Amino acid sequence: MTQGRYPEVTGPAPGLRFGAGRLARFAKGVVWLLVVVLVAVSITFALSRIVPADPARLAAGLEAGPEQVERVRQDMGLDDPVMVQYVRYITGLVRGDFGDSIRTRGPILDDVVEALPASIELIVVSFTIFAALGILAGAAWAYWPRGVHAVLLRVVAVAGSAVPVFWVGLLLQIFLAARPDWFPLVARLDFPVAGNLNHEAAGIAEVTGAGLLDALIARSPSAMWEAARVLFLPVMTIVIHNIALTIALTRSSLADQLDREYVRAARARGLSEWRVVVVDALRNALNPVVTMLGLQLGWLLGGVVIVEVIFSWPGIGLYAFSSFQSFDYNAIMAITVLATAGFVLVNALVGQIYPLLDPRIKEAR
Amino acid sequence: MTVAELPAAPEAASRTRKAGRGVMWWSVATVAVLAALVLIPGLLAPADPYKLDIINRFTPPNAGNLFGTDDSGRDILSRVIHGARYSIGSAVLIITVAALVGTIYGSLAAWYGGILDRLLMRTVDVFLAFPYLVFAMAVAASMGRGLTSTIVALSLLWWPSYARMIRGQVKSILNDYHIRAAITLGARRGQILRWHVIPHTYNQLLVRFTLDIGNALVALTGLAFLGLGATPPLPEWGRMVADSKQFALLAWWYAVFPGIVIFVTVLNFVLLGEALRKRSTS
Amino acid sequence: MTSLLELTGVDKTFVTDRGPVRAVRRMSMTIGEGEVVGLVGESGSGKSTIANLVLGLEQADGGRIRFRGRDVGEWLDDEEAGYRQAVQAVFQHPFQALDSRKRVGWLVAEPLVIHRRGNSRERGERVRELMADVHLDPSLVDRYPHQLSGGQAQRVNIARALALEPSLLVCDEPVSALDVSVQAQILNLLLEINRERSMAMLFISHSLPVVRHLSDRIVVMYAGTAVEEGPGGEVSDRPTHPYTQLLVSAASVITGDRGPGRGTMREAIPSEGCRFVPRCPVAIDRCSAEEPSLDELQEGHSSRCWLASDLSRRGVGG
Amino acid sequence: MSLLAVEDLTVTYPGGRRPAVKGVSLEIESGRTLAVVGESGSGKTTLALALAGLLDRRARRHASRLEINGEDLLAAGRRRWRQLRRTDISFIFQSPINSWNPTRTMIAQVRDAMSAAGHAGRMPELMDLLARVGFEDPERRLADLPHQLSGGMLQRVSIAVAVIIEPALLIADEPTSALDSTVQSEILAILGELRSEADLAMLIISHDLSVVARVADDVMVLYGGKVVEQGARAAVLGSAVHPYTRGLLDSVPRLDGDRKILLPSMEPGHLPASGCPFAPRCRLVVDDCRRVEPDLIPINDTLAACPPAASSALITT
Repeated sequence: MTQGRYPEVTGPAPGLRFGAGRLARFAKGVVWLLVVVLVAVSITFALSRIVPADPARLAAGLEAGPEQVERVRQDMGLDDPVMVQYVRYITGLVRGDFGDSIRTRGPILDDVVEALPASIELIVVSFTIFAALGILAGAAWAYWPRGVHAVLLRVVAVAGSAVPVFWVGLLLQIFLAARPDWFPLVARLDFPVAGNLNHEAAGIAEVTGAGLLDALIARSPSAMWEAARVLFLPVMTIVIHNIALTIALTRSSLADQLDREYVRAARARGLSEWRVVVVDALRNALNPVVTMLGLQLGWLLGGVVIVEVIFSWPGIGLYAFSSFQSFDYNAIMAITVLATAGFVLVNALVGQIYPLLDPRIKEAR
Repeated sequence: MTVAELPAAPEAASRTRKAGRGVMWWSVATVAVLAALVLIPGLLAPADPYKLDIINRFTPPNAGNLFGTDDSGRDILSRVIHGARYSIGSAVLIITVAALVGTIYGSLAAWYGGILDRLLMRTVDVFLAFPYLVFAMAVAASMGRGLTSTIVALSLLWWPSYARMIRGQVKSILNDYHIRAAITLGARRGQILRWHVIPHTYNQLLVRFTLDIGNALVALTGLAFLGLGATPPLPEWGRMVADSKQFALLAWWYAVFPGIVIFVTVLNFVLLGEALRKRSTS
Repeated sequence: MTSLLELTGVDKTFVTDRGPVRAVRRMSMTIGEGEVVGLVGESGSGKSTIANLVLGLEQADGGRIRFRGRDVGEWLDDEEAGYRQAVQAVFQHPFQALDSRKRVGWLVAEPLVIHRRGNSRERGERVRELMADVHLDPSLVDRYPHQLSGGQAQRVNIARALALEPSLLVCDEPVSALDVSVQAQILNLLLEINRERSMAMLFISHSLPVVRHLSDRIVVMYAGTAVEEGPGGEVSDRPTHPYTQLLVSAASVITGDRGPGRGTMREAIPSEGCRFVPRCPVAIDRCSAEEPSLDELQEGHSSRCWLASDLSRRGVGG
Repeated sequence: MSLLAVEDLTVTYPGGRRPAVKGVSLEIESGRTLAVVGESGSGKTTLALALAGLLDRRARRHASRLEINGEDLLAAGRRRWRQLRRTDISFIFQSPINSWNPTRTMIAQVRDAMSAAGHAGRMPELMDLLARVGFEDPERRLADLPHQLSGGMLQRVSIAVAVIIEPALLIADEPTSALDSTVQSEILAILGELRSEADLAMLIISHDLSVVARVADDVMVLYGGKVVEQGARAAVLGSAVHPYTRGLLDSVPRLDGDRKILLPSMEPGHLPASGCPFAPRCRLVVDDCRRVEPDLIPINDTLAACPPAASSALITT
């Protein structure tokens, strides 16, 4: 029989090679990260060179004459052949140099480092809340499939995924911050500064730039309260939108596991419900949930833009948005590269969790 | 041997099936209404969506303007009706392109397997690794703002997920016993693909397609909210909500009504998708 | 008897994530025209791999498989349709072998369409004929597979296999997924087919009584190769290989005999010498050192055991 | 006194056209084995689960008597049943690979089971028992995941874990049907040995008459949720009168039977909504069978639910 007569149908899958080991897998992951980032850089670079707006024109300012613009163009190296610019950009990247921002006129890396803590705080807090709550609620729904809570959870699961995140943010603003002013409308208005909490007003020192963390370090309950209040609406916006998938997936996955024979067998051996449901079934059910959470965390790196814009949250998303508004192509490229790298890294980390949940998986992708 | 001894609970099943059918008919009816909005907005809208009337700006909802008026005094209801064409139309376009490209790509990878498969799927992985919103911003920034560039950006980013889904499906179908049976009967490649593989992908594809129209709508309006997408005065839904942002405290209806319409539309596609999924698995 | 199918020294190794597994080792056997050969062995003995090799679903790594004197691989490359018409199969899982989205009538007609037999009216006629042949109610043509019982589904599979009037039918565990009362019906049907059409069969099963009931000759497989081969009655009444003897005693009859006691449970298969040594009650030193060959004891009855002639004299449980 | 006594047990699943188990009564004494024979759809697994309190939450159970060790369990709650499963009732499932969590090591799961039963300190004893039933090097092999062990080895662990708590009742649902025939007979031999040592009552469920022949003292044949025949092993296997039992016995190919003849086989059929469940497939069927559900009556040496068989038995004897 010749090769390729039929599609690959029969026999066990060609084996994964043995002895590859941790190191080889790590190396493979690094290579993969580099490849993806390189592709992302190349595509965004190519795109940035067909931008209709002239970066030099923008950089020079509206009042600049043609000569001035030309000088700026030369300064920025924009008159070199595209390949030269590309190589220069890549070598810059390797040294950790993302170039200068046209808008803020400083090195982009500095801007990013300044904006990052606020975003990380927002993402970490929201992610922890919706992952934990979602898994809990989904598990409860799977275990007790009937009742008022089941109806409620179904509504949350279906509606949550259908509601546009920017609209949720706006509604929360209108109905929780504006009318009864329970929460601050926007984080703070004196952008750009690092941090999401007005540290000065809260009377604490700025250490990390993430308000909640700084308040914790300063051991100031009032500052913590203030930081939590600032966080509340944006976090809620992200949670409402993202929790739906977690609930739905946890529920269907756990319901599937609870139907398996080993669950019944464990009960037959007299194991307590807690052991059967949580130690055995829920652990097995978490596998697809973890995959999805990994993807969601990755998407959040980009998806946080909208929330930050709504609440003027001084993070990387708002920075990206402002850069985009002013055609600051260097900044946009830098953010694309960083977000892509972040996404790949997050998923590589998620890959490390699989073997813990299911030791049958040796080779994690 | 006697594995399936526990009978399913037919009564409960039939109850949920009936409820499922109710949801399905409701969704189908709503889709028909939406289709009408897309096709003949002019006949349905009470007013001209572009007509400025500065004197009557920010009129709260009343008998004449059910959804109120916006910052230029335009009738929000009429704008919403006319906007369906741009919002839903674009979402359908994006997903159709993505599904078509992805299906062909994924089937090729699964069918040929080996190095080609690995190469094709690695490319897909690269695409899936891009954070979509940031990437769409980059694309839109370079192609210039406007609905077209957003549609292009989202299509570019959406097809890989179809490629991956179809590849996984085709792969698993090819491992099914009925494919072996067809091979031993002497069926040729084309026949196997046509008779025994492709029809098995329809159900999931349809479910995914329906759900994704909703997802695309959310993505599209999200981008429009950031100023990526339809340019004024086009009455695209996301754009309307975006425009309302600065007047949120002044005219709540400006943000609320277009938002509700987006929400209901997306919800409807989600429900329809879920109903289709249930039907295909029962 | 002229030989229809001939396997000589066939090898097949699978690469798995736990290293290579030799599923079939230097396996030889023949099937004559119109003959039913039963292939019996436990799971993992390689018996289903033999079926897949004969059906061209897998490629052998070594040895030859010839059908009507011609190499099967060659035949499949040059003229696949011809080979497919001559060799058909019935698989273990009656439902999984049927495309769930097609109706019974379509499924039975499929082979006729593939091989362009007749026009659509003639095919309709033929489908009714075939369904009658396998005792299926003609009103079932419009059913989907999930609306059938296990026995009916397996009849549909058999009807499909018969449509092309093959000269060899490969049956891979065709009754092991069925209830006892249904199993008898399917066995009877296969027996009828063999008688009325003198169709040769390779009948694969893990159950010695089932194989014995249907087969002219029995081949016993252990760890990828044949360990005993002979006429059906001979092998089951006077087994000469210790493994066959174990199978015979395990298949204890219903009349109330309590069957054998338990042996030691060793499952490892050594890589040299006789593969059965760890489970063998009579193994001697030579067995671990040197693998016996499949030697003929009497006309048509061979055994792969150094002690075969002693064991055949002593009989079961000796 | 019987260890297990059940009267008129009926189990219904919501929406089922007919009960999965209907009006089953049985008794088992310590040291004896009752085999329940039935094919798919006969309700045998439901019966087994009902006796261990393991039924699905949606299932409805009715009985006029349900006693284990003299204790009335009709009103026992989930807590009591769990307690019983820790001390008095053990259960062995059909598929060895499916009865263990695929992602946890065997030793962890075995420890869970032992400490649930309050025997955490008896691990060494369990290892000895495992070695005795032919499980080589248990300390090392139990560190593996379930899929790394063979079906025969997994089933040995299941049996050892089931037996070591010294239960009064052991329920085995098709304990060997997923195994190869040679392994099957070894497992059956182990079960038989341990049962007689521990003097426990055993309920074994199978579709395979050769399994029944080997281990049972009494046999009960289930069809469509109803007992159609019951009696001592020799009587049921030797001189069964119910057409279904006869059909089952005849349709099994035997090593000592004739070769290449048609086996006597039963008509295919479905379960009717009323009357005798076997009526559509029966060769003795008369009009009454389709209307009235027959009760068990003594015919020859067994109890059988078949009036026509009774009359024909009278004629032949």
